[in-house]
Parts: sequence; C-alpha cells; structure tokens
Amino acid sequence: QDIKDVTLRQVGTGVSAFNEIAAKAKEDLGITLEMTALDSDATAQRVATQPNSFDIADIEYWMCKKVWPTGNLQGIDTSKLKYYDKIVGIFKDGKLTPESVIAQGSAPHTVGFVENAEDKAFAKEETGFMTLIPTVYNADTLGIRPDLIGRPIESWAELLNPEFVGKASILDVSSIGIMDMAMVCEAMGEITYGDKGNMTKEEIDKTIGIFTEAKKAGQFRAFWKTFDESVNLMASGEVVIQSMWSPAITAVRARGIPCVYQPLKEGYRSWGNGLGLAKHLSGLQLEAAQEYMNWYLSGWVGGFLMRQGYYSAAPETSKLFMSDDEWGYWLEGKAATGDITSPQGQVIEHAGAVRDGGSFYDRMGHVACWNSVMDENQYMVRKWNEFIAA
Amino acid sequence: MDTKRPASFYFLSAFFIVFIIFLYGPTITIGILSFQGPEGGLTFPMRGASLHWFDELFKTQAVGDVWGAFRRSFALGLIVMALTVVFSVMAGMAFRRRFVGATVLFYLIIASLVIPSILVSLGVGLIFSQAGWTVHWLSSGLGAQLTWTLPFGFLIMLAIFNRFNPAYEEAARDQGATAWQTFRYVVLPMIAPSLLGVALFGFTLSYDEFARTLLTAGSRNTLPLEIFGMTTNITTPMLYALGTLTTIFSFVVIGVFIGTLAFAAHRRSRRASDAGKGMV
Amino acid sequence: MTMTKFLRLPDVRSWLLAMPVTLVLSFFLLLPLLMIVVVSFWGATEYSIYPAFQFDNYQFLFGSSVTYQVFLKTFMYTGITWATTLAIGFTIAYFLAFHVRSQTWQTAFFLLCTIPFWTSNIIRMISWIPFLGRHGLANETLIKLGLIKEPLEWLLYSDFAVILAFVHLYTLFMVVPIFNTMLRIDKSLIEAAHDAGASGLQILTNIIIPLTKPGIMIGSIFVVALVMGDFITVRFMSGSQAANVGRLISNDIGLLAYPSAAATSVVLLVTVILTISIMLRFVDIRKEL
Amino acid sequence: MRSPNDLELVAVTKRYGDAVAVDNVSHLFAAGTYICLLGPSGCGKSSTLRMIAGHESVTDGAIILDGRDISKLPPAQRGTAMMFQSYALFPHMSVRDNVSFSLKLKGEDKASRHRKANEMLELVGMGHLADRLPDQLSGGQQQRAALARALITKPQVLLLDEPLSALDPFLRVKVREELKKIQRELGISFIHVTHGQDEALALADEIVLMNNAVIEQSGSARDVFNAPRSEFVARFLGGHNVVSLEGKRYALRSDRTRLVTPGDEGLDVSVTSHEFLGTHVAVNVIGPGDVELTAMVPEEQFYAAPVEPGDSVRIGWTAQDLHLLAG
Amino acid sequence: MRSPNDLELVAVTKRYGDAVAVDNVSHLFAAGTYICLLGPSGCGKSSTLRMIAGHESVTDGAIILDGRDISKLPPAQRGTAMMFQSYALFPHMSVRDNVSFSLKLKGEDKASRHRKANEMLELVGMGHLADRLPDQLSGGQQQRAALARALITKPQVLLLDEPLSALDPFLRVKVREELKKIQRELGISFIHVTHGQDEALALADEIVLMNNAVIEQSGSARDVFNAPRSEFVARFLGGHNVVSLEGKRYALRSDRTRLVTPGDEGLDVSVTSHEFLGTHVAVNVIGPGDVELTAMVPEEQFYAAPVEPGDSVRIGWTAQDLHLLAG
Ligand SMILES: Nc1ncnc2c1ncn2[C@@H]1O[C@H](COP(=O)(O)OP(=O)(O)OP(=O)(O)O)[C@@H](O)[C@H]1O
Ligand SMILES: Nc1ncnc2c1ncn2[C@@H]1O[C@H](COP(=O)(O)OP(=O)(O)OP(=O)(O)O)[C@@H](O)[C@H]1O
Ligand SMILES: [Mg+2]
Ligand SMILES: [Mg+2]
Repeated sequence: QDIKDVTLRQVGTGVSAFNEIAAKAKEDLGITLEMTALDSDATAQRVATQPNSFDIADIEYWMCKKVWPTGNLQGIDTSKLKYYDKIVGIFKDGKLTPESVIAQGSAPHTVGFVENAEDKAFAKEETGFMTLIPTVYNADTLGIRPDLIGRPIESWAELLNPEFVGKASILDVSSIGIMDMAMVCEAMGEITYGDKGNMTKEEIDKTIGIFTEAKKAGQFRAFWKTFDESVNLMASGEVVIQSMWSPAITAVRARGIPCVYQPLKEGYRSWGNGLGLAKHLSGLQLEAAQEYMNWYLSGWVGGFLMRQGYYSAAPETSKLFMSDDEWGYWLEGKAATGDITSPQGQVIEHAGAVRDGGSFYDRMGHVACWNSVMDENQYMVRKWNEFIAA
Repeated sequence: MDTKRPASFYFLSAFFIVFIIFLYGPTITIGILSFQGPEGGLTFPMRGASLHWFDELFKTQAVGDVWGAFRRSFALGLIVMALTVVFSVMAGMAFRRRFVGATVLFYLIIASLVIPSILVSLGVGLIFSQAGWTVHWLSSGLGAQLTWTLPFGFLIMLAIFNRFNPAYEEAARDQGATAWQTFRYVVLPMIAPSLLGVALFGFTLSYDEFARTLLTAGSRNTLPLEIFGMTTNITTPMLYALGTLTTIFSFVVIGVFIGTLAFAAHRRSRRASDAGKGMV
Repeated sequence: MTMTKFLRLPDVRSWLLAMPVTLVLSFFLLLPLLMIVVVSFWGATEYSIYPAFQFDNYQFLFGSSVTYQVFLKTFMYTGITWATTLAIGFTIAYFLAFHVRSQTWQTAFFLLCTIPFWTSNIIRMISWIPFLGRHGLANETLIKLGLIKEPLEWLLYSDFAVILAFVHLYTLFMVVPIFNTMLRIDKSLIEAAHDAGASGLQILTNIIIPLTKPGIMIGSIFVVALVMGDFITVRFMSGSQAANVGRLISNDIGLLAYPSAAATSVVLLVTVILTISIMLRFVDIRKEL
Repeated sequence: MRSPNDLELVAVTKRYGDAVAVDNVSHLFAAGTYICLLGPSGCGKSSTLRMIAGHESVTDGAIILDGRDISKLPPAQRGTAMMFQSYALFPHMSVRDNVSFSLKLKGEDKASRHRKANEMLELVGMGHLADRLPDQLSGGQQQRAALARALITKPQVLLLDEPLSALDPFLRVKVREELKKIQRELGISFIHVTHGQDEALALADEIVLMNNAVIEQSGSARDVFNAPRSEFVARFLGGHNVVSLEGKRYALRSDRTRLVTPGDEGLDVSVTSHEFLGTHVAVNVIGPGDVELTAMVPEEQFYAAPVEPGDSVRIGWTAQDLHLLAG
Repeated sequence: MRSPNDLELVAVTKRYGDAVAVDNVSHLFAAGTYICLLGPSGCGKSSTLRMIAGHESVTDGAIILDGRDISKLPPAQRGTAMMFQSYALFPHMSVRDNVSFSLKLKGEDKASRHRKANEMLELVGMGHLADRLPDQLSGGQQQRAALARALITKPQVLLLDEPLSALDPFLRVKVREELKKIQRELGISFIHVTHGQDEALALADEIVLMNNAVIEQSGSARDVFNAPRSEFVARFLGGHNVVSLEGKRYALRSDRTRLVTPGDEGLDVSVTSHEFLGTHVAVNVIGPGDVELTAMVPEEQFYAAPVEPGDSVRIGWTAQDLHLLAG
C-alpha cells in the first residue's frame, strides 16, 4: 500500500478548489484529489452536517468557529508540518509583525489552535494542534468603477453615499456582509462598536437598520451571492461600487473594463482559508492528507494562488515558484516590469502596473477586521434575513 | 369552415409570434453569446465570434467537473426515467379499478406534484442527516427526484388508461393469455408510444431538476447544480456555451424520441403495403 | 385464506402494483414532510440542531413584520403571475386550438412552444440579465429608437423582472392543459352556437371559456404551486433584493438554521395545500385527463 | 307549384382540396316537405347539408332561400337551423338554457326567453326536464332537447344530420314518428340526412338519393321505391332483386318474387339460406350465372311448404313487376 | 334431447353492488344452435354473456358446459370464445398475428400457427388480407378477422356481443347472413347479443328475450313472434298491436290488422299517420281509450284507397289472429 493509491475528497469554496492544484498534486504526490466547489454557506453546511462526505475541508476561518464544535474535524499535529515555521504570524499569534495591532473579528489565530486532536474548544495560543492549516488569505475592500465614478474614493462610507443610489451593491453572505456593513457604519460615524467582530444585539439592530433604510431608499441595485454575480454587476455597469473579492476585480479588468480594488482609509476586511482534516481520517489516508498539507505549504500552490491575487500562508516558500517580477508585483507592491499573467497564462496586467493597495505588508498590515461569527450570530443571521427580505 | 379568416385571426397570429419571440429570446441570446470571442463577456456587445468557449468547455476546468456532472445527470436521468416508467405503469394499472385507499393515494400523488420542491429537498436532507446516512445523488437524490417525476408519469398513465379499452385485455384473456402475457403482448405494445412520452418526461424533468436535488445530491453535483455552482466561479461565456450544448442535447433527445415514433409508425405502415386497395 | 389466494384478491393486487409509488412517496415525501413538522419545533445551535419542543421558531416567524411582508409578496407574485400566465396561456391555446386549422401545424406550433423548455432553467434565467440590464439589449434598443433617454432601471432587479421570468418559465404550464381541454371541445358545439347566432366573442364567453374551465384550473394549480414554492427565480431576478417565502427558507437552510427553515416551511406547506385544495374543489383532475 | 319558401341549390359544388365532395348539384326542395337525403357513406350528404346550414363554404354555385342567395350569410341569418348528429347540446347549460341560448344572444330578457323555451320544450314533450343538464338525459331526451333548440330560432328549414343514429332501434322507430309529426305541425321543411333506407322511406315526402357526389334519383318515397332508376338505387334501397333478361337489367321487388311450382315461368335456382323476418321469410337463392336473389315469402306460406338450404326451387314473377333499369 | 355439449345456466345471478343485473336466471342453450339474446338496453344481456365468457364473475349460480361447472374457470379454459362489440383486434398485430395469438400462447411454432390462422382466415374469406393491420381494414373486414380469432380456439360456444352494431345498415344485412352460414357449417352454438329484433328474428334458431334482469320468453323465432307471452314481448318484437277486449289483452300482428269497411267486426279509429315501408304502408291509428294501433297495409292496396291523418276508419281482424297475453 502506498499513498499513491489514496483518493482524497476535498470540499471547499471556489476560492481555492482549482483542478490545477489537483493535477499538480497527482503529479507530485500521486494522490488523487476530488475537488467539489460550493459557496461559503454550502461548504459550512457540508462540513457541519455531512462528516463522511469529504476527507479534507477547505474552509474559511470564520466557518471554523461554526463547524469545529461539531467534532467533524480533527486537530492537526503541527509536528507533522514541515513548513510550520514558515507560516506567517497572522495565523499563529495574530500579529503580522511584532508591532501589529490585532484586528477585530474572528481572527484566524483565535480559532486556529486546540489543546489536542479531539478537543472541541479553541485554545488561546499556539499549542501544537491546529484546527486548520492556513492556505490562502487576503485583504478585501470595495471595488469601484473609476471611469463611472470619476473621483477618488477613500472611505467605506461611500458605499451608502446617495450619489450612488441604485448603483451600489453588497454581498449577501451574512458573516462577511455584516463586517462590510460595520466598516461602513463606523466610517460614517453612525456607530462606534465595542468589537465589530462580536457585536451586541443593539449594534446589530442599528447596523442593519441603517442598511435597511438605504435599501428602501433604493441605494442598492442588487445583492450578490456568487463571485460571478459580482463580476457581472460590475462589468455591465449595473453597479459602480460594491464589496468585492480580489480575483473578481481581475476578472473585470481582464475584459478591458477599468476596475479598482480601492484601498480605503479605514483599512481592510480580511479573511483566511485553511485545510481541515475530517475526523474519520486515519492510517494511510491520514498520512496522505498530511503529505498533501505539507505539499500545499511547500510553495507551488502558494505561487499559484498568489497569481490569483491571494496570499500564501507561507510566502517564503512560494518565492521559489514565482519570477522576481511576479514576486515584486504581487507581494512587494512594485511596478511590474513585464506582463503579469494569470495562473492560466492569460495576460492580466502590463508592465508598469502596480497592485491596488501596494505591498503585502501595506495591505495585510491594514486589516481592520476579519470575517466573523459572533456570539449573537443566530440573532444576526435572522436580522440579516430580514434585511434581505425587507 | 374554410371561409375567410376573421380579423381576430390576424391579431392572434401576431400575438402568437410575439409570444414565440418572448419564449425564444433568452435561448437565442444564450446561443449568440456562447459564440463570444475569447475576450468577450457574459453581456453584449460581442467581442468577435469564435468557438473558443465551446473549446474551453472541453478542456479541464479550473473549478468543478462539468463532464462528471453531466455524466451523473445523464445516468441519474436514465435511472429516474426507467423507474418512472415502470412505477407509473404499475400505479396506472392499479388505478384501473377502485381499491381501498385509492383516493388517499391519489391525493398523495397530487400533493407530491404541488408541494414546493425546496420542502422536499429540505425534508429529505433532514431525514438523512438525522438518520446519519450520507446523502448521495443515487439514493436521496434519486428519491427526491422521483417525487417529482412520478406524479407526472402517473397522471399521464391515468390519461392513457382512461382511454384504454378493457376489451383488448378481455380478448387476450379469452385467447388464453395469463395476466402477464396479456400485459406483455397486448397492453405494453399498445401503450408503448405513450410510454416513450413518459420516459422523455421523466428524463428531462430529472435532467433539469435543481431544487429537489439541491440538498439531496451529496458530495457530487448533478449538472444543474454544477451550472449553479459555475455561476459562482466561472465568469465567462463558457456558461452559455454549456447552455447551448444542453439545449442541443435536449434537441437530440427529442429528435431521437420523435424519430423512434416515426420509425415505429413507418414500420407499421410498411407491413401492409397494399393498404387501401379495395375494401368491402 | 392461503397466500396465493390472498395475493389474487383484487385489492391486494392493486396495492402491490401501487406499492412502488406508495413507498417512494411515503419515504421521500410524507416522511420528510413529517420530519419538517417535527424539526420546526427543534432548537438550533450554530452548527447543529437538537430535539426539543419549543415554539421559538414560530414565535420569531410570526413575531417579525418581515414575515408578513414576505408572505404578502409571495401572494403578489403568485397573483400577478397567475393572471398573466392565464391571459397569455389562454390566448395562445385558443389560437392553436381554434385558429390553426391543420393538425400538423397545430402540433408543429405546439412543439415550437415547448422547445425552450428544454434549456436549463437557470441558464435561461441568467440570460435575461444581458437582455434587461441597464446597458442591456432592451434598453439600448429603446434608446436607439429614441423612445427613452435614460435606461429603464426597473427592467432588471425588480419585481417586474421577477414576474417576467416567472411568466417566461411557467406560461407553458398554462398552455398545455388549456390546449388539451380545448382540443376536446366538440367542434359541433361551436357550430351549434354559430347556428344560434353567436358572434365570435359570444362563443368565447358563452361556450369556450366555460368548457375550458377544467384546463384553466389545472394550469392554475401548476402555476400557483410552482410560483409559491420558487426561491431561485426571485433571487436571480430581483438581484437578491426581494424575498418570497421560498427564499426565506433557502436563506435559513443556507445558514444551517434548519428549525427556523422548517417552521417557515410548515407555514408555506399549509398555505400551498390550502390554496390548492380550494382550487381542486373546482375540478375533477381524474376526469379531465 | 314553386313557393317563395322553397330552398334551391343551383349548381352547388364543394371541393376539399382536390377531392370533390359535392359535384355541381342542383335541386329544388319544396317548402313544407320532409326530405330525406339518402346515400352511402362518403357520398356527400353531410357536405351538402352543412353548406346549406352555413357551416361549410360553398366552392361554387348558389343556395337560394326566400328568393335570396344565402350561401354567403352566416348560419344564423339564413333562416335555417341545424340539429347535429351528436346533438351538440352545451354540456354546461341546463336544457332550458340550451334552448333559450339563441334568444339570449338576441338580447331577450330572461323571463321572456324562458317562457318561450318552456313552450318549445312542451312541444317536444320535455317540459318537465327543463332544469336538467344534458348528460342527465337519455339519448332520446337529448335528441328532443336538441330539436327544441333548433326549432326555437323559427327556421324555415330544419337540417338534421343523422338525427336518429345514436338511438337504439326501438327508440329510433318511436322518435322518427315524432319527428314527422312535428314537421307536419310546423309546416316547415325538414332536410334529414341518413343512410338508413327504411328511415328514409318511412319519413320522407321526398327522397333525394345521392351517390358519388351527385344526386342519383329523387322523388317521393313510393316513386323511388317502385321505380328505381338504376341498379345502384334498387340495391341501395333494398327489397329489390336485379335480374338480367335478354341483355336488359330489371329491378324486381323481392316481395313480388315468388316460389312457384316447376313448369311456371321463372328461373330454376337453389336455396342458400332463409331468414325469418316476422311476417315474412326471406328466402335467399342463387341462380344461373351466380346471380343472388331473394324472395319474400309470407311467413305462413313458407312454413306450409318450407324449403331448406340446398333445395332446388323455381322462382317466378309477373311480367308487369319487372322494372327496366337505366344503364 | 339434451346433449353433453349443451350450455346451461343454473340460477345465475349477477349483482353490481346493490344493483341486480341478472336475477336468478336458469336456461338451457342447446348445442349447435344460433341463439339470440334480445332485450332493451340495460336488461342484463351483456352481463349474462360476459359471465358465460368468464369476463365477469358470477355472483351466484352455476354455468354448466360439457358437464362441468365452468363458472370459476378462466376464460380460455371454458370452451367458449368471445367476439367483442368493437372487435378488440390488437392494433399492433397483423390480422394473421391476431388470429394466431392464442396458438402462440400455447407455444405452437410459427409455421404451424400461421398455417392454421390462414386456414381460418380463408374460412371467413379474409385470406388475402392476412398481412394487414386492423386499422387498415373496413368495419366488415375487422368483424370477420375478429370472428376468425375467436373461432381458432375451437370453442364449443361462440359468444358475440352486438357484433353488427358497428356496421352500416347495408353491410349489417350482408354480414348477418355470413354469420349464420358459418355457424351452420361449424355446428357449434353461437350466442349473439343484440337489441335489434329484426336481427334476432332473422338469425336465431332460438330467441331468448330478456327484460329487467330475467328471461321474459324464449323459443324459436317463429314461436316467439307468433305467440308473445306478454305485452312487453309483443311490443318489443314490433309488428304487433296490443288490444284489450272484454278485460283481456291480446296481441294482434299488425299485418293481420286490416282496414275494413264499416259494418264489419272491428274498431272505429282515427288515422294519426302513415309510413311508407316499401312493400307495405304502416297506418297508425288511435282508437277508443287512446289505444294506439298500427295496420300494415300492402302498399298497392293502400294507395288504391289512401287514408290521411285525421280520417276515421275501421280496423278489423280475424278472431284466430288474436293471441291472448299473460298478465
Ligand atoms: N373537412 C374535410 N376535408 C376533406 N375532405 C372531406 C372533409 N369533409 C368531408 N370530406 C370528404 O368529402 C366526401 C363527402 O363527405 P360527407 O361527409 O359529405 O359524406 P357523407 O355522405 O355525409 O358520409 P357519411 O354517411 O359517412 O357521413 C368524403 O369523401 C369525405 O372524405
Ligand atoms: N361494471 C358495472 N358496474 C355497475 N353496474 C353495471 C356494470 N355493468 C353493467 N351494470 C349495470 O347492470 C345492468 C345490466 O347491464 P348490461 O350491460 O348487462 O345490459 P345490456 O343488456 O347489455 O344493455 P345494452 O343493450 O345497453 O348493452 C345495467 O343496469 C347496468 O347499468
Ligand atoms: Mg355525414
Ligand atoms: Mg350490452
């Protein structure tokens, strides 16, 4: 028996469920990966309710808070991780650099560790057992159409600016959307939050109240739930300002339509993904899964994902798999010296282009909050539903 | 009456034409947009014309597994089709006479038709998760879809048997046929053309079913779920290329269906080429 | 009574024949619905649901004004879609049944109507977007024709768009049963009415409409059931901005709030079953097949 | 003796595509007569009737009633009314509403139209069933309701397409008497399509016998029966033998065909079968040249000297009973 | 003269729920006879036939054929075969396949069963049409194919449910002759359900007249016609008047009812209508006590001294023609 015969079923969001990764894993490790891509909610649901339908869960850290207590995942022994050292601090103690302030919300390190493989409660600091091994993450902000807006945008508050009535959008995924809302409300000076990542009922009511009013006033053209929708809304000019994801910006630009991932003075809303091991994995399968995780952090995948506009959890290892120009453009915020291509080889930027928001440290250093699951999550979700239905 | 057409005829014809355009608008839009140039997007204008997106469709996808989903949907469609035909025929036969509980069962079947799909999906999903079973397109998915195709098949069979003269069966029995032989040699061949209709219905209802499969398909997507998933990840006219291909595929299915009927009819008429040559 | 004798009893035979359908429906329809009812009283945590007997879900449901808005909206969609599909469906069926004279053409036109039905619903729905959008075909055309100056915003992501999509998806469900009933109207009845001096319009109102009622009812049942249970059309075409009951449920499901989804489902189920049973009183489906 | 109320077909032709269903037919239907249009299936009877009613367009020719060409008028303005083979009662209306439908269309108020409908229903003996729906009536009752509905428009000509075919033989005989009675009482023309020759003979003041899209012969029932013009007419009406004598063909009524004793004038034939018909026995025989003949023998006479299949007998006739056929 | 091949109904009853369709009927159908089951609609003819055939269960009683009670046997084992009203030819099989179907079920090989089917088809004169599908045949041809299919099972009793009703009147007379011929050739029993009394009279060796779920009268056609037992029988068979004389009711054949000159014995009546029937004219009259009578007057006699509706006439009869009715 050999790990080459093992098949692993990976379920995850579209963010990183790329068949190229599976193909490369087959090539490098011999492991067969079956990837299923779902939207965030469906992924969380699958992991929480169908423990036997997957071997590896590729989920976001905020989901971790929801699904870990189900006991469907097992803690990962960090001693088995070859590249543990290379993982950036964000995923260990929450600090990108020693002087970083820890952002609000479900920051990865707060749900990143457990005392032992079986424990259902999160540990406060590094323990040697990770819940997820971090893979990709990014700092999100608002996407805008500079050509249609024609003036600089600097604040999250612009999302509710009446100037954009009928031309704004927000995403309809409550855990993420509520953070965007909070950024906006805070920027507008309407609400000062104790902790955006863990709002009180009153704060939730107030936040959603402000947005409900805006909705009724016709501020929003639509809400989007899927990547594709956000791209189309932007590309077709239905919307000029909205919450957006990085590769979506790339997709809009690839069509020759100007689109900016606008850095804002209040900072970014961030998210992170990681791979979790299904509880039922053991023996050869477990070995294969660990092998896969090590491979994941070893650089090739990192490079691949960085070209998508994400960041690798172990950026150093990826450097070997990227050209200097790519490294400079994507990570260091330098102007490109040649054409920048997507992982599929499509040219997406030409020489001279600079990444929106600058370098890795500029961007990840300005994270204002993380996507979150709050204590009042159920209440928030109901309110969110009301907001959508209102 | 082949007198002059009344004015209303022209009005209604115009209405019909507008309706057809309305009906076909999206299909045609999809058709055109699927030939977008490689640079083109999901919306007008066209940026060149090419087969690029069809080509893409046949390459390995960045995300997901369209062809796997297609194969699953196709297989599931065939299974649903077969079960729908068999079960509907059986139920149709049962309903040819009154039996205790027939009315209750009848309304249960009607209920199956009108109860919102999402409820079935939710309910089946709940049962499976509470029982600790794994949802799979071949188990829960199949069952959930049958709750949708069976009522259709059943109602069609009722309609067929409403018009089926029992004298044929009596004649067969008179000739010494057992119940099974009666069914096999007399009833089945006579209802066969209609069964093709039931089969076609069963297949397409399953092939295109979204809501009932949503929570019951398990870890592998069927085609509609995959298409839905693609809207999450694929921002290219490939989606339309897929749409165009599914439409074409549907045409092929109907074509085969109509062809089979025509062939059967042709074969029947050929058996007596001297037809009409003089009758008493 | 021996086993073989028992098996020969007519009722037993019928039940054996009806058994597969009964089993499938019991297991995949009745049991799930029962489960929904049960679960609607359960409690939920973030990630799981636990058995309980509490009315929280219903309390929240009936306690929120949004619930009523959403049900109202659902009825509005249902009502408008029903009226529109009925008007269009009846007209089309009438044209096919009474104005197209050759049977070949009748069949051909009818098939023509059914063909778009074969493209995936989701794709058909999405394809309205390039057509209706702010810079879509419709607006561009209207602007080019000089009919409007500013693009019409309400074409897409609006109730209009939702209803348009419904009409597009479901008119066929009206056309088929009405057409089917109309085909079975004895042509000599029309001639008899002519003979009595009835004009085309009088024939329509006095003869055809009353005789088409069963078909209209069956079509209406289809459309009402489909629209009331929909969740995906509303989501796509309203740009997620509007909600009907189905969406409420699917949102809850998406967020793993099963008991809450179940409670809403129970209310929807009751609503649909009540509505349909009222409609069934007006038509004997078995007779009309 | 032409009256203005006569109905006249002038060179009427009906073509369906290439097929000619009615070929250049001209005929005068005298007012106030009971006319039977008789003929084999597909000969054009229904087409003719439907052209008169206005439910089928006239390809060529004119239809004159009351001195005007009605062939382009809508059915209700022609002065004709039609009774349909399957009655075509509106299933969703009560008998009374069915009958008063045309009055309703004319805008008559409810009280008056119901009164008139009731009167008409009394005439056909259906007064007590006015509130029923058509499917709660027996065939004969439906027939009468349909008759009332047709008559209430006060037509000059009532057109009936096989009005008795849905009834059982027992009822058929009863109802045909009533039809005839009502026609006589109203004094209007009835044009009645049938392919039953007994029905036509019993009812018709005038029989119009069609074949192959043309009128083969017309005249009073008695004239046609006693003097069939062609072999077709003789055979179609029944009750006739066709015999060839010296190269000529004659019609010979089978009740005038007798079994005679050898030696008398006649033909030597052999019995093939006999059928008891109540008052008579039909003796079927086969003669020289395989010609099949039937002799109607009064029942008591037959049983006095019965013959059996295979017996050789001689049949005879009186010369004046031979009727020379054309063609 | 009972033979083992006789078919006997012993106190046979058929109930549908509460409704009694056949009520305690006993009857012996002699082997090798042509029997017509005659009666008005709903009297239980079809139910009786279908019980014999085995397509309807017997609620009570026994059916004896060949000395055994066949009432519980499946249709094919009874020694009966049935010909259905609409023929029920399998539309997807050629005529030959239809006819050889029962042989196929018995496992006979193709060559032999086709040979036998061809023979049977020859017998009914359909040899040349064996390859056709049923819907490519005319009504009469279908009828014969169905006959062949029924006969190939070599039944002792052939059951026919209104076999002629789908044919037009012209064909009906032709085909009934053939039926009779075939029955005579085969020497088996035919039980033929009809509600046409002329059909029954013409065909039957024995008429069994049913009414209200029981047998009202049975006997040879001639016996029944000449000696109807009840008013119902007399009226149903037609050709009879029912007259009351001195508190007793008599049947009187209408061809024995004559128009007589005043003074002769008889009744004074008034003419209501007359119908030309070819050889005779039916003169309908109404007499004292609103009794309706019909006199069949030979045609030439009638027209020699025609009477019109409204005329007063006198009808008479010979005393021996009066037939006393029961009840
Ligand atoms: N709508 C039609 N289209 C084409 N041909 C027709 C149509 N109606 C009748 N015909 C043809 O015209 C001829 C005369 O038909 P018609 O109905 O007048 O006959 P008919 O004498 O009434 O026969 P039947 O006794 O069977 O009713 C037939 O050959 C028939 O096939
Ligand atoms: N399957 C059935 N269920 C209930 N009642 C029936 C059924 N079949 C026949 N009957 C009833 O039984 C009685 C006799 O019916 P049957 O068919 O034997 O009459 P019939 O003499 O053949 O009449 P017809 O001449 O109209 O065919 C009728 O009153 C009929 O309504
Ligand atoms: Mg006709
Ligand atoms: Mg019967």
